[in-house]
Amino acid sequence: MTDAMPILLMLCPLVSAVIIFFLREENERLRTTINIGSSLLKLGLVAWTLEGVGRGVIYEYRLEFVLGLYMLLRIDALALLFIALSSFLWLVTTVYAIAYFRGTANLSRFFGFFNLCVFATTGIALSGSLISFFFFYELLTLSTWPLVVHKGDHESLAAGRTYLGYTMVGSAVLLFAIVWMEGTTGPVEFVAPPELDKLSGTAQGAIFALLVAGLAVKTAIVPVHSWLPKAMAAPAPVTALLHAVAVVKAGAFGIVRIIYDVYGIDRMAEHSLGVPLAMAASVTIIYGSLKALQQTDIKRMLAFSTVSQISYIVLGASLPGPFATIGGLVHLVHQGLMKITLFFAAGVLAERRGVHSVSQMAGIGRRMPLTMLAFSVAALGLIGVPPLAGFVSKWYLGIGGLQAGHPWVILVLAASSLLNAAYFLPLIYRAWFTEGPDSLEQYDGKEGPTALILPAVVTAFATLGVGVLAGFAFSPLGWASLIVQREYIP
Amino acid sequence: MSGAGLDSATLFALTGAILIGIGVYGFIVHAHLLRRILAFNVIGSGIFLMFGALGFRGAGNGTDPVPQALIITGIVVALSLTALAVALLVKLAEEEGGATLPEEQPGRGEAE
Amino acid sequence: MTAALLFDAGLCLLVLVVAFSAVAGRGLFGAIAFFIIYGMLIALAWLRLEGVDVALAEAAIGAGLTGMLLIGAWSMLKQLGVSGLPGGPSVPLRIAAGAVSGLVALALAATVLALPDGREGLSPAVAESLGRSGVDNPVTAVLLNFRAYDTLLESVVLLIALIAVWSLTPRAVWGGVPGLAQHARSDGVLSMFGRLLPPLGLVVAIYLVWAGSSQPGGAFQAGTVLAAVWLLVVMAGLYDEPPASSRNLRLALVAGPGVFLAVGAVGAAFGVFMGIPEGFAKPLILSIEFALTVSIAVTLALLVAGRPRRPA
Amino acid sequence: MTAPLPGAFPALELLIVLPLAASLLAILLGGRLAPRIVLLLGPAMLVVTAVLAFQIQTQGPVRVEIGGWEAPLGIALIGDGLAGVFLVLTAIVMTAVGVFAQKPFGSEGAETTESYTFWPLYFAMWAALNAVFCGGDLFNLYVALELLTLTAVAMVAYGSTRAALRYLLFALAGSLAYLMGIVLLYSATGTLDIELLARQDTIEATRMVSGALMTAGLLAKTALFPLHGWLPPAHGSAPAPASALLSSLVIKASFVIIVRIWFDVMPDVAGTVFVQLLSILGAGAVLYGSLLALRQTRLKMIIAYSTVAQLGYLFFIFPLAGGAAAETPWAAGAWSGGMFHALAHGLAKAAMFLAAGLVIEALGHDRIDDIKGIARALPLTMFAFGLAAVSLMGLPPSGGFLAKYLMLTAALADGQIGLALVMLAGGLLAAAYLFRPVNRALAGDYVPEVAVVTYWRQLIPLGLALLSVALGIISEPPYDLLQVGRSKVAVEGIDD
Amino acid sequence: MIALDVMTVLLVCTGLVFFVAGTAGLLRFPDFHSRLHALTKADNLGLGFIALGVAFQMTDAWSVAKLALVWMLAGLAAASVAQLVARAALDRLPDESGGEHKG
Repeated sequence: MTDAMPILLMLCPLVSAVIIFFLREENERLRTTINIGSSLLKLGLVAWTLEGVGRGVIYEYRLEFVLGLYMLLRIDALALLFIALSSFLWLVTTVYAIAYFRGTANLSRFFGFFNLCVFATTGIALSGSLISFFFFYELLTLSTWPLVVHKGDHESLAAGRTYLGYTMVGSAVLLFAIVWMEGTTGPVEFVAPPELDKLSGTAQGAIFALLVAGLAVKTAIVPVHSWLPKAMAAPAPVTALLHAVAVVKAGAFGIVRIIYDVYGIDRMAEHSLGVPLAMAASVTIIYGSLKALQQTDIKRMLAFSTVSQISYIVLGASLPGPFATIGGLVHLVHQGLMKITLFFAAGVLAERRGVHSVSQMAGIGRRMPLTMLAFSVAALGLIGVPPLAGFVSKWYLGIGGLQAGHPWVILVLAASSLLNAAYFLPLIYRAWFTEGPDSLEQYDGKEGPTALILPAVVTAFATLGVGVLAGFAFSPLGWASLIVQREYIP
Repeated sequence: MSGAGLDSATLFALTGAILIGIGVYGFIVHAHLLRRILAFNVIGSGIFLMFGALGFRGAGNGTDPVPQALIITGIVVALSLTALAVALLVKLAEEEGGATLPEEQPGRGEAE
Repeated sequence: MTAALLFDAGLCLLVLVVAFSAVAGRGLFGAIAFFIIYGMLIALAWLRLEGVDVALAEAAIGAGLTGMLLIGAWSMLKQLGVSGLPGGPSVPLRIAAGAVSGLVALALAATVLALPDGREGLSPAVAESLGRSGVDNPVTAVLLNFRAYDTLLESVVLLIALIAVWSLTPRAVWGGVPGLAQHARSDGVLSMFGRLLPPLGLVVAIYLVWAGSSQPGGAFQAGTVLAAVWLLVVMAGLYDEPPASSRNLRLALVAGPGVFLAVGAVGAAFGVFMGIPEGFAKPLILSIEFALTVSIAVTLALLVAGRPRRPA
Repeated sequence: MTAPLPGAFPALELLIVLPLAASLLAILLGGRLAPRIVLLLGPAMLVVTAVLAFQIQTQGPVRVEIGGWEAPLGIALIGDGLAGVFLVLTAIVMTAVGVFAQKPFGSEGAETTESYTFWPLYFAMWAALNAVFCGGDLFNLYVALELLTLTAVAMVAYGSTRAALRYLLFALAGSLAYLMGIVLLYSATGTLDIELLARQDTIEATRMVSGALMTAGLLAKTALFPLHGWLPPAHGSAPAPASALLSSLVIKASFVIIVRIWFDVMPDVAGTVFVQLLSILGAGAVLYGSLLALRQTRLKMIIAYSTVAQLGYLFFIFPLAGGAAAETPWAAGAWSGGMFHALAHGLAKAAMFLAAGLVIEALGHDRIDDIKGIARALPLTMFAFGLAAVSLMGLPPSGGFLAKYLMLTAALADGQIGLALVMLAGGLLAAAYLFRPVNRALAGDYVPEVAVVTYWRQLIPLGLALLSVALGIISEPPYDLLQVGRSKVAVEGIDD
Repeated sequence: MIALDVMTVLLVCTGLVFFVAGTAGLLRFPDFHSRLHALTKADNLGLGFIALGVAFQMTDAWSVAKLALVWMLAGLAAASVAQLVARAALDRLPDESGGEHKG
């Protein structure tokens, strides 16, 4: 049973993707059932493995390709954290997407690639060796590109082109680094760190820099982040799942893997590789928030805020010490929940009320109470207002920074929280406490189909729940500390 | 000259080498395709002459039969290629009224 | 002995002069004429090298048919007005080409001279297995038994060359009669010549095939003679070429390679691909040779005639 | 006769006899029935190739002494791993293209030039390819190569006479150089059989000159960088099924002969200078081909220039072969990587040309600026094109990626950073010039009106593209087959 | 045996003389038809003599017969070709021959 589980987890999205690809456009009902069914099944499997990994069971599967190249799928605690998040959000986004796209063209193609992309994300989480990680990392690019250009109009094609341009170069750099390392140390597995001592100090540093540079593209760290705001041209469900959860998190997850499972904490400290990374992350945090401040279009603002939020994870991972790591890992989940709520809400506003820019938000609270409630909860969470999720991760990151002997981290966190407040609060204020123009009246009274509103509300509750119930063992925080505990005291 | 001294076999082999040189000169110099095809045939017969001459074993016992067989095969293959080249050249002349291959943009003919 | 060497030297010099004027000559038709003479001289050289089979092949196919192909092409190009180029190649190009070709010739000559002498090649091996090959002429033994696979592929090459030439036919004329219309006077010299030679040609061809097993000769040389006879008959206006779509023409084309392949396949079934059992090697080889001769004759004749041009 | 044991079953000989017989039959039957032969021959050949692969895998390299005459006198056919893998590739691509070509070269109505002459050429090309891949005698390879050139030139002539003539001229020059090499080699060593030649280690100078001549000739036929002038117009203007065969199989034939020469016949003669020259030309091909592909306006010209580029990769096996030192066994994969690249490229390129053929059938042209929205009209075809593009770019999970990975590891383990960078750059450039048409095909929101393209014909390129991707996943069997009878030089490296 | 060799040398020499005469005719004669005349007549006779000369060297009768066949064929071919070339020349060079001969 222990080696069947990874295969089952992988097959869920793959099988549904293949079936949906060959479905006719018309049989809407069949497609929806497959979509929902497979995501529920996967969520169940994740729960099952959650309990298993908790007990210390190791699930592993090895597919031998050819001399020196094999695929290793391994479920460890870190993988499960990412899978749990992605499966839950996949279910929610599927519901949202089905409602959002009701009646539009070539949906078989969309949902086919949608499931393929989830398959790639699962692969990234489960991969037990560096080359398997690269395998799915590339597959993710290929499966997300058709989603970005789904609408086929000029902006989304331009967005697709830049997205490809950045990611292709990034993957070339990543492949070069991986092969350079594996050229001397042989295939690299996460469970047994490779004998990096064969490589000279500078070579190790150079490889680390290249690896991080390759992953930085998807993590949207400053110099290589501009594809993310441009990719907002894609339809809402795409931006929600992919750019708030799958694509961006894959990069961050990769960096975490490299730091903890390839190099290891002590080698990082010995070659002081962590500091430059932390600096880059901090710069991104500040820069992202500043840019978000200047935006008028809601979705671009959210995109820039994603750019800065993801770097929290990188910051957490790059600082030595357990607390920072816990902060980084837990933020991986929290940021996902919060950001997806914001994107859902923004999508509903744009779809139902044609609200795109910040100025149009006036008085929207009265007309779209539930959506705006979810939006506000998530926004406050991002700012770091207790007891929401954002506060928990920022709190741990702060302590971690102190513990690692880098007090300036506190400054960065504080500054970014202030900036978050600076661009979110006026939005919330305008939505709830100002009188909107009467032009909004002619929309029919109802806020929108429940299937469109419900996802945002559910994820908002999750943000609240995760923050409040942080103490539980199976909460993201609990799970993150379990990971760190296994990491530091093997 | 070192090697086999100047017996007739070596003489013919050297003639073959010079023929190849002449043929290559013709193949490069001329733009008119019919002359290049002619040069191609000169080179071919030069190569075969050299092949046969190198297989010549003294006046009495003739040339090594394996090269002879290969040369006969080679001559027939050369004829087939020449026939196709000539047919293509005539068709090119009929289509485009030219018998040379100026190095301009590749053919604009659409497929099918 | 020096007299023979002197003759060879004279012959070689003549060959080189004729070759050079064929390649670098002024007019195109002159070049082709020189090329045909060059072919004859090369055949003479082969006689000096005692390669009689090759001499026959070179004279018949190398000089004869290739010459006819070139003359045919020249006449068609002349009608289209593209038979000559105004300016000759520029001087720097000539010098460069001269240098390159000189270099090539020198390198090859040096390599030839560097070869160790006293090389036996494969003649002892051929002599030793000649007895089991079913024929006495070593060249025919190599062609049709030891390296029969080469000859099979080569006969397919010839056939496919014809199909390739036919593939250039414009769609409107497909299935038509190959070559240009011949208009010779029915009572003229050519038609008399055309009536007189064919029987003799037929006898010579059959003799060549039959003798091929013991003396120089063989399918290819005989096929060429038959093709020449057929071309003469057509040019004399006595018969016209069969349309490309006629059934028995296709049968004749496929006969040679077909029989050859059949023998090979039967051999493969008994474990030795292309294996010719020693028991009845001679009759088998002869039957292959006769079939090949027919096919080669028809293919060569149609190759020289060119693609179908006139509706059937 | 009881079903012969796989051991005794003359698989290799059948692979030569069957297509030749089919070619003769096609000439006999005429344009109306000839296209139907492929429906019988295709499956039969696939079965025979499978049996051969099984024989090679279980009993080691198959050696057939033709006519019962052993090596120096007779001709031998070598059925080792390399031959087996390429024979399988040929069978698959040939069958797919044969079924695809039923329509353009079909026989409904009266017999036309194309419907009659295409099929003998097609089967003869198949026989020639099989003869080259398993040929064991250098002169025999020459005759098979000429048969291949004849059929290839004739198929290009369907599209453009000028391109066919330019191709023929390059091929003529190439075959003369190759013939000259054979003459010198035979005169020096007294044999033309690859296995016997491998045992020769004397007369180094002559063998080097003849090796150089043969390689120069074969490079012209493989269209490696400086000698590639004929390929784009020829593959670009030939009809789609023909260009698919040309790009994926025909140029690989002369490449396999080069591999046989430098890995079996005379590995000790190849100096480092020669090996470096090949790698430089290969790198030039990758960069030059890709840059030119970026500037093309027609879909088939992009694919043709992409062939010029992808060919460069194949020649990286010469500098990279070897590196099998004890402590880095995984770095010895360059030779197999190169062969995998040839296979993946063959399948992907055939899929791409067939897809382009369908686009031409649907729209009447393949100008990239005007194929807006074709992805909606022919979803399956463009999906096949995209999948094939993934394999060409060397992105996981495709066969192309596996090949690139093996070669990259060998390059970095061997310290040849330059080659590694060229390979990566080639992958990126391939992404650039291949996503351009895919982008254009997805653009626009209307569905262009197109001539009807039957559904099952769109499945052919899709099947080939899926195979090319599957090569990266189910890569165990082809890899093991490839190792059978592989020359030890492939693992220890050429430059002595 | 010497007599046979002497006969051969003599005959071959006369043959050569005729060839030289033919070639001189080719180079010296003014117009097309006379050159053609010289060539066919002289060369054919020369060939006959040489064939006769060589016949003396032959050992068996078959070879002599083959030589005779060769000479006869060459003569036939030369005659026919001369006719055709002359007739073709008439159409292209009307001024030289004066009268209008229908081909």
